[in-house]
Amino acid sequence: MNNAALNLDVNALLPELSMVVAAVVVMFLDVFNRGGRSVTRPVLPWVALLGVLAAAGASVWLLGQPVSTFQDMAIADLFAEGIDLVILVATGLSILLSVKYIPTVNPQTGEIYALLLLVASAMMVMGSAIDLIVVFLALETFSLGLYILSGVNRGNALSSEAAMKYFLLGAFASGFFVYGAALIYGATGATQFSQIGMQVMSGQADLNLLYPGIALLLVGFGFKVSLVPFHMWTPDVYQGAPTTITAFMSVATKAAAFAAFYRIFLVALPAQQPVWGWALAILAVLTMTLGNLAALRQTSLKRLLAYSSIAHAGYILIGLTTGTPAGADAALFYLLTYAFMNIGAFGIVTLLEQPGQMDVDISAVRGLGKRRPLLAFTFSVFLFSLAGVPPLAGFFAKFFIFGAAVQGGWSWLAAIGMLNSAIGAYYYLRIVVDMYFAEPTEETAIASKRSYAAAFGLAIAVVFTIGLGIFPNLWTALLEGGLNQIAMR
Amino acid sequence: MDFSMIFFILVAALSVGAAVGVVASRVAVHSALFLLVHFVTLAILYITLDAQFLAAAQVIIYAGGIVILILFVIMLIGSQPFTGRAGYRTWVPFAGVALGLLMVAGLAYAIVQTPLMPATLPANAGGVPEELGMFLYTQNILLVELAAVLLLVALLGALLLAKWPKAERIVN
Amino acid sequence: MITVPYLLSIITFLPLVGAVLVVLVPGDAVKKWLAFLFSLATFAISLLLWTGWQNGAPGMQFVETAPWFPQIGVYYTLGVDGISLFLVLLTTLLMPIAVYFSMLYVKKSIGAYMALMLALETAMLGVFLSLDLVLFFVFFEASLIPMYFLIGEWGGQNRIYAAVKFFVYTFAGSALMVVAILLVYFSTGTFNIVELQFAQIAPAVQMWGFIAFALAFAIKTPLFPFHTWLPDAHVQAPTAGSIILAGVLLKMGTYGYLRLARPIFPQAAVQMGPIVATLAVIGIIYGALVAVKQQDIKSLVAYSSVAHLGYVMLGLVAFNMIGISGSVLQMVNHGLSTGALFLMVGLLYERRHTRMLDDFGGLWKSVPLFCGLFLVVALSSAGLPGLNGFVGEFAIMQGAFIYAPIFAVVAAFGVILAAWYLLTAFRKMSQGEITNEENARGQLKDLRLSEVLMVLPLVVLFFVIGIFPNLLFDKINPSVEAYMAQQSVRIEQGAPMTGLSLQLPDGLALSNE
Amino acid sequence: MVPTNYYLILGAMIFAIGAIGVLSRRNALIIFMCVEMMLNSVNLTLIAFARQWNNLNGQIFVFMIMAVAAAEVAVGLAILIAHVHHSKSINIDDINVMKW
Repeated sequence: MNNAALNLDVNALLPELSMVVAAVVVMFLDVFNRGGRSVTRPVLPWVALLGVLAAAGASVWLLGQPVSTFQDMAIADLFAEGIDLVILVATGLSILLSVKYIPTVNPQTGEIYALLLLVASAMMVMGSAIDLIVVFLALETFSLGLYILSGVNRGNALSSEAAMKYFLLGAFASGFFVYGAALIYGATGATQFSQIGMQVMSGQADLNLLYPGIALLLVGFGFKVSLVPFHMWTPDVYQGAPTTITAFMSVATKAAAFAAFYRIFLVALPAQQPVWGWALAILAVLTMTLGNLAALRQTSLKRLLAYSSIAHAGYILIGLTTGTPAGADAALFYLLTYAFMNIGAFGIVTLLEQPGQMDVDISAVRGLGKRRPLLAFTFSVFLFSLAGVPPLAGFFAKFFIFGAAVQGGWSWLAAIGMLNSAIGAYYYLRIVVDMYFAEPTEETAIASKRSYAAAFGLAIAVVFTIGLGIFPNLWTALLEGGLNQIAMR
Repeated sequence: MDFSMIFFILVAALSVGAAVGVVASRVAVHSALFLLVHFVTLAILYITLDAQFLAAAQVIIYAGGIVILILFVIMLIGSQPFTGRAGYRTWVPFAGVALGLLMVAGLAYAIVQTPLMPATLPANAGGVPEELGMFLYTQNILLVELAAVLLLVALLGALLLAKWPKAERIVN
Repeated sequence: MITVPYLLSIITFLPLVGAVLVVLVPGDAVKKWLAFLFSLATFAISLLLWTGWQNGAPGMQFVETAPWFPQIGVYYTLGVDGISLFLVLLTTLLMPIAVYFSMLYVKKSIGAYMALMLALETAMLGVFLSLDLVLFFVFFEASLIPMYFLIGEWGGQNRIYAAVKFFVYTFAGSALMVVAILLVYFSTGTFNIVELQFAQIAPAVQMWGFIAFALAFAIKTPLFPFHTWLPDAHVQAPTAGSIILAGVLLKMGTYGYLRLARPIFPQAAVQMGPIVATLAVIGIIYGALVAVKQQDIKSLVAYSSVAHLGYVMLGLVAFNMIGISGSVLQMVNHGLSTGALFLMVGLLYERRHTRMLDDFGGLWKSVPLFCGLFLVVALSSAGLPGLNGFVGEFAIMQGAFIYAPIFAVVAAFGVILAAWYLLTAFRKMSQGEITNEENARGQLKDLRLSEVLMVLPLVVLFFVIGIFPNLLFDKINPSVEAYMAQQSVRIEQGAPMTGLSLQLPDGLALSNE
Repeated sequence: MVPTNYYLILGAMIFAIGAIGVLSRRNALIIFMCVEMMLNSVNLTLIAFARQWNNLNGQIFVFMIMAVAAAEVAVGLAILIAHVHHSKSINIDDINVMKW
């Protein structure tokens, strides 16, 4: 047939490919375990990390290249590479935290690291996807991987429960997503974003099918990034999954799903902004407010961070609500800073977890400031940053998001967002209070774990949490100093 | 009313009936058998839509693969009878039904708004595997690659979850 | 004349460098002295601002600027004018005193304490020196973290409650300010505070922006209904924390009002002026009346701060030359007087470990030096003619009288009340017979030389400012004059405000791209 | 020839029946079957649209959904079995779907 269609620009997907290759290498190396003694197992996380670094190198290299596409299915623009870097940061930090932690959860580390890399590569594809089918496949791939990863703690009922619940609700949500995609295809006859956009612009699209399609798409999306009222799985899954996996998915899932939806909304459905803008604004208000209010009452650190991550999804959603490229850039920066501070916070939780325990009670941090001053300091940096206190990265992330909102005429939404961050400050502060001002209890007297790899990861996270707060333009300088990274094709 | 219409209505009725059967059955095995019927009716409808290849795939993958796997799992874990639990909120099923009906009403309303009829009869190209294969393996090669990653993930996952770790076996 | 490049940056960040060094060096004694040296050095360097000052120049001096996040117009810009000069000097002066006091009396983890104090100094100086809205906000919020730890870790019985209340109140207060800052940016295209004084903003935006800014500053100041965090924070804070909190931190609110809320939203500020003035006057009377009833000297001083800052706000709202100049001076005066009061209370507390007035009596007989100094400090705070407090309050009254006589009349009662509660407190403490054994001559030690030296600079300044106020006014007035002139032009030029226009701006989006 | 709308409404009905099943049943296996049914209704919708627009994108999409369903069933049943090992029950309510 038409062989001209086969000009494949593999470069466009180089970072994703490096991840897949790294996953395969990890799987092959894992084979050498079977000889009775585990020969390669200690090396595996570092091999996986090498893959992440290679992919990051490829992403950075692609930043300097002109925008290229892979058969109108995937695109390598600055936005896609930015999302790639966010996901790679999340993956890299999670691997560092996992080095000591994951073997205590499940000895089959080879499969786990390979899965983690494959999941990350699928997420990266999601950031570059410009076709509904690609989005769906990538979404399903990383979702399946995450269902499994949240259940790898075979000895723990909470973990298998989390996997079960996540799987059923995730598959349910996928149904909504794919039905929405089908209706959009029905309305326009196309699955590529740019063609959908052209059909909609030219008025040929059937709006009676398009609007329900957008609504169903939003439901599926809401489940994936845990927007209220589609969030009920989040606390249970975040609590039940192994903590480093929770850390990974709290950031990377959001990055991937938000990236895909920015593209769908900005490229395929820009004309409908007045319709979905309002729907998203209402969702954002609900998500921020309920997430923060629910977090106030939590006593488990992991559940608290889960509700806090729901609230943060609400803040990021504000960027999408505006429907402007500036909003997309702000969200990209938010996701990057969120990767450092949130994975950092979960990283502390992994160090505080007692063997066999999958969670940390909030009272366990009492007096941490006296027993482990450095750990407590690190944790406070992450918490203050999550609260959005300057001069930490979290402040500028919020500043840009709300800036995009004000610029787009959504000042009231920004105001609600800021008030919410004040509520958030209260529960983050509660942990800091316990760490520094409360006397140590017997529970805290038990020594926390020590891991050089995790310490290294946390150090990186802290440096960037502070560094991006003082020099936020480091990031935009990497993206060639310009804003509006999303390519309109 | 021509023959194709009557045929469609009959198959559709059977399909909906089977779907209700899946939801309403008390025992999981019955649900699985209803599901089998449902899948087959859909395959028939695919043929009426000129998607012969997908109809075959439907029978092979869904009816032949998925339902069998489900039945296998039911046999493995045993079909347990319904056990009531204290604290179960009885409004939940009703809320679910109400929500579902609301959804179907809304969707049907939206769908009925514009009558859709294919302008030209398709040249019966879509159903032929050759056309589909060419389209898939030239312009949609990325999808194939992604599907490969998807299946690799599923494989790894099944491996990870099915293999009971040695250390654990000792504990249990 | 010595000219130092990057003088303002050096002044701002020298304490932060000190904070890092204090954490790194070993040994408590070394940490203490290092912290003291750094705060003293900062003070010494800040004196270069005085010597290098161009008298009569109204604009910003020693300006430095560097791109910080130029893509969205955020610059690192520092500068100082007559309005901020004395607040900077006040900060750098009070800090060594507070640090020295802490050297003598703070026992618990001194290194962390000193590092936080120095970090706090950087944040406060940054607030007074920054000429970029974003930079201002970063410093404004950053000051919360060290203060929060200072109260929460080294405070009194109820310290955790007070620390959290302090943090959440002020954080929530400034939450809306972020949105207002963005609104300002997208309607003017600049974050530069000097440029913003000339920018025109649509009336509807002005109203929202003013409310958001004024709310943040009203909580910080604190203005009457937003003051409830202050007594808690003051009573619980360690002495040095109280000195800094009252002396400098509260000024960030009034300074912010003067530097930002008033000039950026002139019409809205004029319209809302009577409301703010009313709150200020209520604060004056309420603060004084509550102070009269206090048993705890520290909480008495805390409520007196509510009253005193009411005067400052009143002078700012009056918005005439004399009112604003008086307010600027009064900010400095309040910092000196109240700082000194907290210092005296702290010295007494370290001796007796109580602050209840009933526990004292007849102290004049046992510790005359302390009582003499305390009397001078109290009189300065009460506004006795010849001392510093009088000059500022008098100027503010004049300004308020021009604005609306009723405010001046009511506020004048506050002066009488201030004299009443301060002198009552003094009488209960020092006069009469010694009723409590522990206050006896042999039991209670009078001030040592080092302690007198701590208070002395402040007392000297009371007299200097009280007798030669023009030393300060000479530098304050040109800036205030220019500020006034340029503001009145703007109010005339701007679109008329018709009623309370509180609808959201529509055509705001993308107006500057 | 049957109009496309008829297929679409049939698809919507099956989708809703599946959703009702997910929300109201408590047996994890039956919920899983309902999810599969929902995916199938989407397949029907897509094929109908593919005929309507006379292009193959819809059919490719269906093919991919089938691949996903196959992968999902493998993973899902593995998770289910792992869960049953722990809880000895497949009542969905044991894992509290509606819990906040």
